[in-house]
Amino acid sequence: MLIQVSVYQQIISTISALILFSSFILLTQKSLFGSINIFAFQSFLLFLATLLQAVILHENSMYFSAVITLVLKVISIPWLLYYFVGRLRIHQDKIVPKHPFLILLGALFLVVYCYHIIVPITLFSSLMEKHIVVVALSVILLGMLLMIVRRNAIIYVLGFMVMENGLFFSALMSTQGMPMIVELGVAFDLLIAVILFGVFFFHIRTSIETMDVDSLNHLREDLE
Amino acid sequence: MIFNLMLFFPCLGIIFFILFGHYRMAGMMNICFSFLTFLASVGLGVNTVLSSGGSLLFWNNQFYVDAFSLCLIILTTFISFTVAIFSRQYMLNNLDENRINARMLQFYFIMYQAFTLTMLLVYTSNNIGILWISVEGATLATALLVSLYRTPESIEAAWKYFILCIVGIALALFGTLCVYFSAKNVSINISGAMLWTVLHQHAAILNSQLLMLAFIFLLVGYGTKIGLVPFHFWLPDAHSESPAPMSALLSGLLLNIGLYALVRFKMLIDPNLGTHLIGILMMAFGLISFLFAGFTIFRKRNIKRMFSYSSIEHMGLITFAFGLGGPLASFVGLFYMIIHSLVKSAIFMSLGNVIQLTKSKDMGEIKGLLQSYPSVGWTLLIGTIAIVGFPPFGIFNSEVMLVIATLKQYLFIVPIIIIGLLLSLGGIMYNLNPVFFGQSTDDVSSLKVCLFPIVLNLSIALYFGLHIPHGFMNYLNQATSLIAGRGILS
Amino acid sequence: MKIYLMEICQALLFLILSPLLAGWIKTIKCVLQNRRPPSIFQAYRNLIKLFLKQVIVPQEASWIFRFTPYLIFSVVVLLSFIVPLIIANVSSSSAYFSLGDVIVLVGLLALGRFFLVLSGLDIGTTFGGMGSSREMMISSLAEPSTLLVFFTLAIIASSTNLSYIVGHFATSQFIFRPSFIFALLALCMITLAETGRIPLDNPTTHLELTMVHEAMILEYSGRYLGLIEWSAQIKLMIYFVLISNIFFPWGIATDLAWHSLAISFLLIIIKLAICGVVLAVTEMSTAKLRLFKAPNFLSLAFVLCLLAIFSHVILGVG
Amino acid sequence: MLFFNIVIVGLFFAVLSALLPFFIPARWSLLSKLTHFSLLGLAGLALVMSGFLTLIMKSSLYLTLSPLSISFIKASLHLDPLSGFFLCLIGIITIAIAFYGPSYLKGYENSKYSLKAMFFFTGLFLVSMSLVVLANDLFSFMFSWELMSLTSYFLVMSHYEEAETRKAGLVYLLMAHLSGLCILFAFGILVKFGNGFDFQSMQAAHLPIIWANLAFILAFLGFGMKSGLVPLHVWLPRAHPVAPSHISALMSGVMIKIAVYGFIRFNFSLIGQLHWQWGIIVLFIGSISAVLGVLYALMQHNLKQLLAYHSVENIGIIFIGLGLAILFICKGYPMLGALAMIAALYHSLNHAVFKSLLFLGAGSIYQSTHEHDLNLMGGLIQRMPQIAFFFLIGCVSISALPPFNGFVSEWLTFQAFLQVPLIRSNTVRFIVPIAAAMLALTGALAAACFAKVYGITFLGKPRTDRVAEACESGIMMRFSLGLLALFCLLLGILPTFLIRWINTIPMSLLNVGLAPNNLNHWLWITPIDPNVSSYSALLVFIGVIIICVVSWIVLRPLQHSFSFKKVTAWDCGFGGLNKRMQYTATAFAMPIRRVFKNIWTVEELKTNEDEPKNKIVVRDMSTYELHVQDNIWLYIYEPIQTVVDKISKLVSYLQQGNIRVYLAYSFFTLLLLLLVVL
Repeated sequence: MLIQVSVYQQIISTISALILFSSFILLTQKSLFGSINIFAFQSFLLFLATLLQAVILHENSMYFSAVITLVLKVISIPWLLYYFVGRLRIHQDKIVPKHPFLILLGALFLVVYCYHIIVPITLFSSLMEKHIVVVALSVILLGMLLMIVRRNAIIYVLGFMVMENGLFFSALMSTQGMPMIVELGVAFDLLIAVILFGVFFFHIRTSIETMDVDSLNHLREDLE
Repeated sequence: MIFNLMLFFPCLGIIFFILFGHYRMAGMMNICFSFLTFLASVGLGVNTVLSSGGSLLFWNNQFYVDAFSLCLIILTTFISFTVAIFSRQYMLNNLDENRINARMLQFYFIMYQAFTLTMLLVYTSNNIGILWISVEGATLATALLVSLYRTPESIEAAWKYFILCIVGIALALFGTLCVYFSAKNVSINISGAMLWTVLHQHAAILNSQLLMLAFIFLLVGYGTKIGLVPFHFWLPDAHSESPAPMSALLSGLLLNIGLYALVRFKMLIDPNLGTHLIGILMMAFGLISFLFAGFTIFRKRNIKRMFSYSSIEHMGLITFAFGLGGPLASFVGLFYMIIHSLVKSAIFMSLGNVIQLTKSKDMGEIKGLLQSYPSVGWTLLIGTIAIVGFPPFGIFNSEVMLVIATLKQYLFIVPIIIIGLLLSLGGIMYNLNPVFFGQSTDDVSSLKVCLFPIVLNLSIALYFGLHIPHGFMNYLNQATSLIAGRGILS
Repeated sequence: MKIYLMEICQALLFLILSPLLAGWIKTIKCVLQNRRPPSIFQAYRNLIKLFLKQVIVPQEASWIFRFTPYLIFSVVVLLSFIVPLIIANVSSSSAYFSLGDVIVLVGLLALGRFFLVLSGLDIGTTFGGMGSSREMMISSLAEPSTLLVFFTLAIIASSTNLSYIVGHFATSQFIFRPSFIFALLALCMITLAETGRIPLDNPTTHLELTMVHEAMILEYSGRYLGLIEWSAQIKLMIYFVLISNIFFPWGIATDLAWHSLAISFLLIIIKLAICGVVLAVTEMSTAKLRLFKAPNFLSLAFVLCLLAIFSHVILGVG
Repeated sequence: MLFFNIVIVGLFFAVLSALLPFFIPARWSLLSKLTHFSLLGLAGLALVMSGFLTLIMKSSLYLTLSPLSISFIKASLHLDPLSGFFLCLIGIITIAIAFYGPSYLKGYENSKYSLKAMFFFTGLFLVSMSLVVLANDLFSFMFSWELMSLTSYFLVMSHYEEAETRKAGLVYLLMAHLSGLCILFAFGILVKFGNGFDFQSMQAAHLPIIWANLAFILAFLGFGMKSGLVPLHVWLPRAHPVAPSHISALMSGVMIKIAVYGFIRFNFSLIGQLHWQWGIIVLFIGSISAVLGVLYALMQHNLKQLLAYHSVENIGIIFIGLGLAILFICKGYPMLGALAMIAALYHSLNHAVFKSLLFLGAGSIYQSTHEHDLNLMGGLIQRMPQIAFFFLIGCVSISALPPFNGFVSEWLTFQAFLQVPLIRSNTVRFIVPIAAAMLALTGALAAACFAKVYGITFLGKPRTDRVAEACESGIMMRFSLGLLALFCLLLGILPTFLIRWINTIPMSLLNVGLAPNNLNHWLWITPIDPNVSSYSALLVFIGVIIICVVSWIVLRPLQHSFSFKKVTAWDCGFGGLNKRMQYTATAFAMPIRRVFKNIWTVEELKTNEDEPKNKIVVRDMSTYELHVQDNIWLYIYEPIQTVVDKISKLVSYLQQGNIRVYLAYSFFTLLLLLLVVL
């Protein structure tokens, strides 16, 4: 039993490390398709983790949740994004971040910071639970950081999705998932959100002819 | 039954508009659906009052209605009803001017009903997860309405609104999960761990550290929705670029849901922590927003932007009131919220009229409204008077009570409030002075505009400023005792 | 009742004696200037002459122009009821009601001046306006000082009734008060200012650069001028009486006995004569100030008044 | 309860006067004017009746208005002698305006200004002022107070198309709101300690000294701002002149007195224990206001602006009285405190009467000449003799000259001053003489100012053609002015009765009044003791008349021919005096301007100065302009404006339109919160 748990722990640890790692890669990824692929990979890791949980806990709803993750995040959303990029004809765009080293350093700091925040909370029984929550929180914040440092609108979907992945991961690991209805609702919202993103891409494309969000700065106060 | 009806009418509306939304009579139908929803919500209110405990549960405990949420439900349905009346004429004018086409109109009505539905779900949901989903849903429903006109500015505004809000709300989900986690950890079964009713029963034994962590995320998340500084940046953009009825809904209703969620969580977490930390956080953010908006209002040229800053300011003050806690302050917060919604939606509707008539949002160009369009000008002027806190409108009463409530606990904050109120008055009147009283231009548009809903909203604000009926007062009292633990009437 | 009768007598004395006082001052000045003086009764003759002359009124004049001389005259006559000339504060058991007190005195003087200024503006000539404007500047600086002088005295005597104040100083034991010196000096300066004397104004000049009082009454003639001149003389006498009776109250009657009244009368004549001499000498020995130096002069008076009141408050003598 | 019913009827009339004109078709504008003003007059009459009855019956009544309860607090009203007195004051002026209004607004039907809006706000203004006086709890008070500010704002904005008016309105609204908030703060402190919103529980509160100080300062700020004390007066000379004259009369005559009422109510009835330092503060600010008010007034040549500055002066005098009252009460001389308070109240009434008279007179002048600028008027006494007469009475009264009413109150104030040496405190003994000197200076300067006003406006030759064609106002307007002038006289020569009635106010507030045996002489005012001071205004008045008549009769037979010859004035041989040779208002005030030159920021603009001296100067080529600026505006208010503008600019820089920056704000706020809170 002890060994079994420890294997489970090892796998989970590995998955969480990989999820964190994929977020890091995303921060400095240069091509759009590459970024989408990395996101799909991260979602796939999430799917694996969910599946593992489901197997361990024998929970039917967890299987369901795993399927949702697979369908939505590993298949549909990357596919949709591919579709958008293709339709918008922006796959050639280079999206090089300005100071990749600084960004990575900041991201690293962020993880340390999350650790610092989570560690004093006494509720988490095991050290591993703590670590996983740290990873989840880091992934959420890294998603946000991704949006802050990158200028391409497509990356915003990825940033948002990475945040969602982090949220799912934390829900999965700390509370064995959310109630079914909530899970469904959240998934539905996500789908709608991605579709809306798509609509916005086309609108932005037609109105400013670029996907650079920094060009969307006409509504400002300092000029008046 | 009546509860189901209340949720059923917007659903029916959505389906109806998907099928027939592109006809001209859709506006009329929109009014009908909103009115039916309003009637149903009133019926629900009566039901709840008549029920023994003052609260009702529906659908296997997934939905829950008490005095607090009921106030906001009726407010929501009422304002969506009055704004629906306004939208009809406004949208038809838009259609006639070829700013939008019939498909966009259809989309507008679908999303209007969807928005109403999500709002109602926010208030009725007993499940913090559903609450989150509905808040997100409300954002999604309105995001594309903001850019209905498809101008570059409106698209930019909608984009910012969309991104900032969904990111914010994603953070709120983490907070929600933390609460859920702490609840599950004290072995509440999985179906109950997200229910308000159950959470409240176990409030005392939840983990405080985790709750505090949760609240920070909730504050940032839902605070974005409220428009607290520094999460507010979407708000002026979205308000200024969206169609007028949309602005009215955003300012009058959408901002409330974030606050509602936050207050609900405060009610849960406060007794657990035993300190006033959450209240102080809310107060701090409220005050910062209040002052920030006060200073910003001065240098505005866009009339809708200016009033959207006024929304930030008032929401800040309401947040402050709830943060202050105690019966009086909580009562004020609730009352203030209601009146602010009424008045602010009226103002945005009148702004819609003004902008349609003068074809400009720039206060340098709109001049002498009282002479060129007396009725439109006076409704806007009265609304402005109400919003800056002059009697006999309800906001005055709220502000007076708020000052008193603040004085009892934090004297040093009162000067800040005074400065802020003065700044907002000065800013708004400084900018609007020429708009109302200046030299009007000669060409007067003969466009038909709708004044009835504005007058209706303002008269209710006026009525509450003069007198609060006994029944309503009892009701507010009940809600206050839910929020603050103690009613205001002894 | 008798006391009120005495007040009427006093008022009559003011009316009768004031031209004489003016004549006396003129005589002294002439003597000092080595000129042959006119008769000491010349002032009476002037008045009679003016009263008999036909009046010439400018076309633009309104009723204010014609009403002002009567008003000014009645104001000073009324004041002569208030100012104790030969009798002060008869200590009887019943309370003594005065028509008014020092504040009323200042107020009534201001009333007269107000109308005089208006009549200066009435015709719409430059001289009139000039005189009025200057008069207002001088008086608005002199009036507060006047009030303050009286306040000092009133505080010392704890009454504002002139008669009571004079009676208080006359009957109480003499105490040398520093505040008195300041007050006396200030009152003398104010007298110069208020009665239009050198160094602030010159009653004999008609030079436009220096005129104040004369500029205002330039358009007056006949009985109007007569009334105004007479009022000015009474006003001068009132100030003299105030100075002499408040600061040198010796000998003033405090009862209605004939002999004390007679002594009082004699003494006041002497005091007035001395005052006249002092005034004449002052006028002889100083030059007229430039108009915009006048505020300095008046602010000195004001400072003196404040000193007076402070020295009383600080030193608390009496 | 009867008195209360009369008040309610009065308020009802006022509400009707606001609403009824809306139901009258636009073409019957005369009817709507008559309806409005007659109802207003009835309302005023009812207010006077109830107020007067309350005053003489010394009654105190309470009324709870449960149907009008604002939220959970029952609105309640009270009617005691203090309220009664101020109701009287409101009523008297309202009656005068009711007579004045219909013909004053003759020119308004065809203008673009909405008369109905003006009527509406006038009616509500009256109601709100009365309610302030009647209010017995925090909510009613604040409610009516703010309503008063709001309605008067709209009245100020009556001529809204002028940029000047709009600026004035804005400044007014802002400062009125600030004053309201300060008052709210002050009342809030009382509520905090009194545990109740009504005045009775506030009275019962025991405030620690520091709180009491705070409450006092705030109340003083609030009420002082509304009443126009320096340096909070800047709204007043802007707002009052731009309103129609009858509104200016209401605002300057009545509204700022309502602030005085508030101050009296707050300090003498609610706050409890007074402190003598407060008295010093009030006295100091009051004196400064009085002197600066009159000095600023002297420099104005817009008639209504000048009058507005005089309101600052008179409010200063009123507050001097109140400051003395506080001093005396704290130092253990409540009777003298009562005297000072009576002086202040008396001056309030006086100021209401003569200031309304003057404003209405200014309105009459404006109606027939369309001028506000003194330098363009002249010679109006020939053209509008009755108005000129009444205006003269107003000028004499406001200059505090006997035997009119302004003098009585100033006399009473001086009497109070002269009792100060009784107080054994060196600070007091130092400050008070200076204050007395300032009051004396104020009186003298006021006389100078009104000599200027009257002399330049009514006397001399007309300076413009429009003024030359002026004609007398309508009979109702003259009647209204005459009524107020009569009041000026009556209050001046029969002060004893009024003092006896006012005496009930300190009796009810402080339980002390003037000694009853000093009130019994109807001919003499002897506030303390006949030996200390006495003044018989009636005798002075009669005396002046008798001597005038006697001298006139006596001098008459001396004349060879009594008729006088009318000739043109001597022009020194330069060939014709003309209107341009007259002294102007600016020239008249010039000596005083030089004397006090540091008080103002004076800007003189002369053109053609370097024209060769020997050349004949073409008449219209050289110009002279003079701008006199209020230093307080320059040195206090403009810096505030700049600072707010700067902060506002800084705040705007936060919002530069870049969404990534916005996200970063949220992000770092979140991190910061996590760091700080956890």
